Amino acid sequence: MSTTAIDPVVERVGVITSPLPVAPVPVEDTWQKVKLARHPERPHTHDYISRLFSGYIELHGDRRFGDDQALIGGLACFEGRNVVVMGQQKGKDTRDNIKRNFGMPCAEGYRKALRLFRLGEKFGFPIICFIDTPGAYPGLQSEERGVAQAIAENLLVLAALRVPVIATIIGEGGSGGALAIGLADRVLMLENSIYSVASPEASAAILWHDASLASEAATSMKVAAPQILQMGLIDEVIQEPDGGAHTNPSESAGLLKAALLRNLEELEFETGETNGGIDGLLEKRYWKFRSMGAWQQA
Amino acid sequence: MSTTAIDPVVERVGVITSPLPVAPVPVEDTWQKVKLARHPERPHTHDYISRLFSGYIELHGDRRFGDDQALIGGLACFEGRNVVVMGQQKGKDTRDNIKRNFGMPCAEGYRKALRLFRLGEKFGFPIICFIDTPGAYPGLQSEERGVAQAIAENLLVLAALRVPVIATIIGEGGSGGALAIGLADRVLMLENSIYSVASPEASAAILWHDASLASEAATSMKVAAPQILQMGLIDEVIQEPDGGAHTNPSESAGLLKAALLRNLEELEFETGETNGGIDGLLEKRYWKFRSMGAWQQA
Amino acid sequence: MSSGNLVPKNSPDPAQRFKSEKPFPAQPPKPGLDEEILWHKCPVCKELTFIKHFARNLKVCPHCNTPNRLRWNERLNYLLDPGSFVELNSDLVGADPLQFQTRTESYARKLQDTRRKTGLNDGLVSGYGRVRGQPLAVAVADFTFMGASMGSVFGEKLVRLAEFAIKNRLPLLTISNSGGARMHEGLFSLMQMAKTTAALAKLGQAQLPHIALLVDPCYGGVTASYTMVADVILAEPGALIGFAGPRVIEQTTRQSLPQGFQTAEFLLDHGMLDQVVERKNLPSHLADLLGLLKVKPLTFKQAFDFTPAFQKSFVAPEVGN
Amino acid sequence: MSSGNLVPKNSPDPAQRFKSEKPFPAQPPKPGLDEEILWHKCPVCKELTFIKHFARNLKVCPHCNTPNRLRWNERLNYLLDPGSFVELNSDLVGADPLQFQTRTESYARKLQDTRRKTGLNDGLVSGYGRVRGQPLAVAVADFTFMGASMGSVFGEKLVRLAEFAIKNRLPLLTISNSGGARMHEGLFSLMQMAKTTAALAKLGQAQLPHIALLVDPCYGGVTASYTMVADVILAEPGALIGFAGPRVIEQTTRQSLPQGFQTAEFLLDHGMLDQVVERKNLPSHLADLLGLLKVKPLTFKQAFDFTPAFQKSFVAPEVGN
Ligand SMILES: [Zn+2]
Ligand SMILES: [Zn+2]
Repeated sequence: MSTTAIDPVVERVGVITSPLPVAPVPVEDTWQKVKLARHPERPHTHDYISRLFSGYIELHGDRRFGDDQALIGGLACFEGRNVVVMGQQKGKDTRDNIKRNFGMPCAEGYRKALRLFRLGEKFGFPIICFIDTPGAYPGLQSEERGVAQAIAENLLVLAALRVPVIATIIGEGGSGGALAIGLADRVLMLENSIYSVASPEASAAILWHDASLASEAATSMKVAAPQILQMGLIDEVIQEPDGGAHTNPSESAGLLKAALLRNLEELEFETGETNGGIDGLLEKRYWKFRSMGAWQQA
Repeated sequence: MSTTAIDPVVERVGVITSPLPVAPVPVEDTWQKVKLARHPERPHTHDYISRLFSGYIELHGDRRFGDDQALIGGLACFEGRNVVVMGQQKGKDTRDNIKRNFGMPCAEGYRKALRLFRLGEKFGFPIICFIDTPGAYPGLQSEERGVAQAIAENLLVLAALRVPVIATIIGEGGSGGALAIGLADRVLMLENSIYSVASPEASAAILWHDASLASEAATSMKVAAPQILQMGLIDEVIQEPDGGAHTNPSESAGLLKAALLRNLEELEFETGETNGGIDGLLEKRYWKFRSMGAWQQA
Repeated sequence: MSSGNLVPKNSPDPAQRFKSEKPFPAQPPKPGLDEEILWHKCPVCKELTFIKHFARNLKVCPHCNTPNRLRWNERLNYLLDPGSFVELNSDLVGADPLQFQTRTESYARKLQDTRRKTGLNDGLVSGYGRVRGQPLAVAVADFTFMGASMGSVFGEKLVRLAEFAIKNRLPLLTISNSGGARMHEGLFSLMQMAKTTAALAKLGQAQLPHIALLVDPCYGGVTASYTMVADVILAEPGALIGFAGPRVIEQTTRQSLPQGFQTAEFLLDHGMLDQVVERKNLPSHLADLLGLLKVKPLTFKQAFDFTPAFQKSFVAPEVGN
Repeated sequence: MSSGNLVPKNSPDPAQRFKSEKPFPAQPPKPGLDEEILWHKCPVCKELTFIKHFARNLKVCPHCNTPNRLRWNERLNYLLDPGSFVELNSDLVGADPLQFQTRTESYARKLQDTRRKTGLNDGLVSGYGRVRGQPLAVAVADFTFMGASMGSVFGEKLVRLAEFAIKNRLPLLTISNSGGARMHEGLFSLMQMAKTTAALAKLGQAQLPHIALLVDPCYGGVTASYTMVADVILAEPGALIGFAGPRVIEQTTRQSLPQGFQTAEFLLDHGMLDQVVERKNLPSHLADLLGLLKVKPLTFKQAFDFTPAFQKSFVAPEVGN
């Protein structure tokens, strides 16, 4: 770089994540996690909303085009405080899954989320997101109405949203469709959930043009919660009952609730006026994601 | 009203418009104005943009659904300052009118306007709106995508938009479809333009179930610029060349430009930091519309 | 609004919209009147219901579940805690700013007639009260007053109520049905859209929630202003809600409209509403919503705890029927 | 991004996307190489064009008007004032955080090979320069580097550039084509969407404009993050732009896709783009846009008038070809 009066700024960037090598995991173990994360009886967003929150009132619609049933949300009370809660919603059975589009939202789903973000911000309510999606819906209508734009706008808005945001991956966290409600002050993962840049099948198709190599892709990409924690990309792994969340949904909900409450209380403390307030929160949120990456100088 | 600890506030409202009776105008005179306002050769939004502004770059799309050709807008330079300019666009001929939907925007047109409002606000650019529409498009798709919501949201956003806004009715100003870009710090009207709660035909249909009584409706509703100025609902009437704007578009543009510049300079002065700033501007904008109405105590 | 000439569900002739609706006597109800009309005939399914059962069912047809139109006082009776409503600004009346007069019609005379027939000074009643104990500011439109069209008085009362809510840190509930803007006040009516929405922008800046309840029918300037920017938008089942009325759309576009077009359920599908709520569930639902929308509960509580006179101020409402 | 597996227009085999593109020699261009390849065959219309005419036409096919893909340096050569480009952070290279290794593939080796073949350290080149005299920060993706997929280096360079723009009060131009997120860095790649968009939120708070130019092809995480929230979004004619690639959509939904699906013109119709701009008009168009997006010109002018060293800092670019 040539000497210049322009301040290159970048010299001052020093807190970059330099993850330790994450130990490889056998393919079978990773695939076991993927199967657990997708287990049909695994509790979904609404199961946790009804167990963790009181007085949940679902709100509908993006006020622009439609009401996407693959992403639900509304107002609720969480341990004495009003919050906005939302998440992708997978179906309980085939019929419900068709209604829910298998938890794959379209543009209007993410715009409903955006409306709820703004509602929470307006009234100072924390935002609680549950992530459980293979990804945003890859379909004609989804493209026509700009699902990419909708995801991008959510990221932009979340980056500066003036209330605490907590996201928990409760099952599958796939691609930008997960991140669109996952740019949060705290990102938690249930023990048997997965989080990945693309679904294992899509990753395998992209990497090797062969979706059947999904288990290998998932293993190479290190999609399991403990590995992601070790890479420094999430804040906490929440324990599940032995055998997975579906074996004891109520115990699982209890563990999730405790983790949410603890994190929320910490964020509330941090945003207290003597501790940096909302501006401090936003600065921390910025640096949290700003620091994610791994590279070296040539 | 019963005595109560609740402060009724309303006692302090005292600047309500109490318009003087506006002298009646013969039906023929009003209808002549309506015909001039709708004259096919009358300059439309784009004519004024190209004559009054330099370097106009049209921006497209609402980033949600579509690009409504009935409402155009973009960035331009107005006498040395960057501005956002927009307006409903009627067609030059039948083919163009079909493309422009006769100047009747759908929801996506108003959402494009909203995006442009926000763009101007972000960069501190004044907003210049040209109103020329019989009204928002009354159609199936328009309703499906919430044209009412789109208009309402524009009103909400304009009411608090942190840049100066000037709207000029250059031809027809019909219904909420006009007002959606007309909640402005200054509202001007060209001499032969009309502004009404509904188009004369629609008004007659509503009032007497007979659209052929449009001229009578227009007359009773006092839709001509000088009458509206007298009622205190607009700020200024801009002179047109003899015979109407279409007889000499360049003279008409010159008169419009002078009026816009004067009003913009006044607003810029008012929003100077020693003169109340943007907060002062918003307070004035609020009271401007807050004061519109006529009633009596029973 | 051009959309004012809607076809109300219960009156196929649009000219009907300025006349009082069937379910409500043209005169304010007198004692004994209910007894004279023993049966209610549903305008939708044509079934008869014994009038007392009908009233007990909140004027929802027990056969087809259609919620019938309510007058302002019926609605508040069904919704608010008994005796909690206090009306504000009831003395405002229209002023005929255009001196609207044609060969056949005088706005001044029409106003006078309508005031006498409806017992109201205009189509919007505003005040404050409680739902299940929770205080709120409330405005309710009465369709019998010139189709609850929005003119200067409607707008002014709503804005004053919003300002009242800000001053007293109250949430705001608006219950709207309307044919649109009041033509007889011309551009003054259009400006009420700007005025009311601007007032709600202020309410929002004060972090106070606005809940809008849309009831059948709701069109034009009312839909395209304060209602559709509410924080939470509710509607009664089957309510017709839109910008332009179906007849205008069909005439303008020659499109044939789908079954269920512009019903509350249609709007819910298209993302414009939060919920469709049955009349009988409204009080509890509103109370739940108000509970969830409370901001900074201590500040809010203080505003009331420290104004004990407020408690006493909830006097018996001027609600008949 | 699941959408990474798009079908680039010019290479029907998706596996091609990690190989270098036809129009560009696999090795960095050497002197005399152009003379050896005398004719360019258009991948769309198959017509031949004499290579010097083709280059003079900015690599737009004179027969069918298709803009061919450009390498980063060609693009900047066509766009920026000669000698005005200064590269920043060119020394960042990928770090293989997952130690991505399968039976057939090692990310570390692939990175090394690609660096050697492309002469680049990663798929995004960032720096500053001038368009028709107007200074700006600029980032340009190079599809020959693993499909310009967005991994840690791409994200970091873009964020540093945004921060650089904020510090120096410069507008930002991003020129993006990308297959999506870089799979080999797993979740690190996904997080670059959050990171880059958050940096652009800061740029916006600093009232500095971001203009995004989308060129063929642009998919996945790049479309769903920083590009689509730009203040002004431009695209080259015919560029394919989307979230998911057409093959994924067809396989997942069994929908047949309409003619022109996901072209720049399709996106313009659907309200997602501001303008489709021909390559030859880009410099003047960008200069006009930058002129119109200038905020508080005095402050802006100051930032440059008072840093005369800036003028000198525009050194000859490291641009070959
Ligand atoms: Zn019935
Ligand atoms: Zn060709």
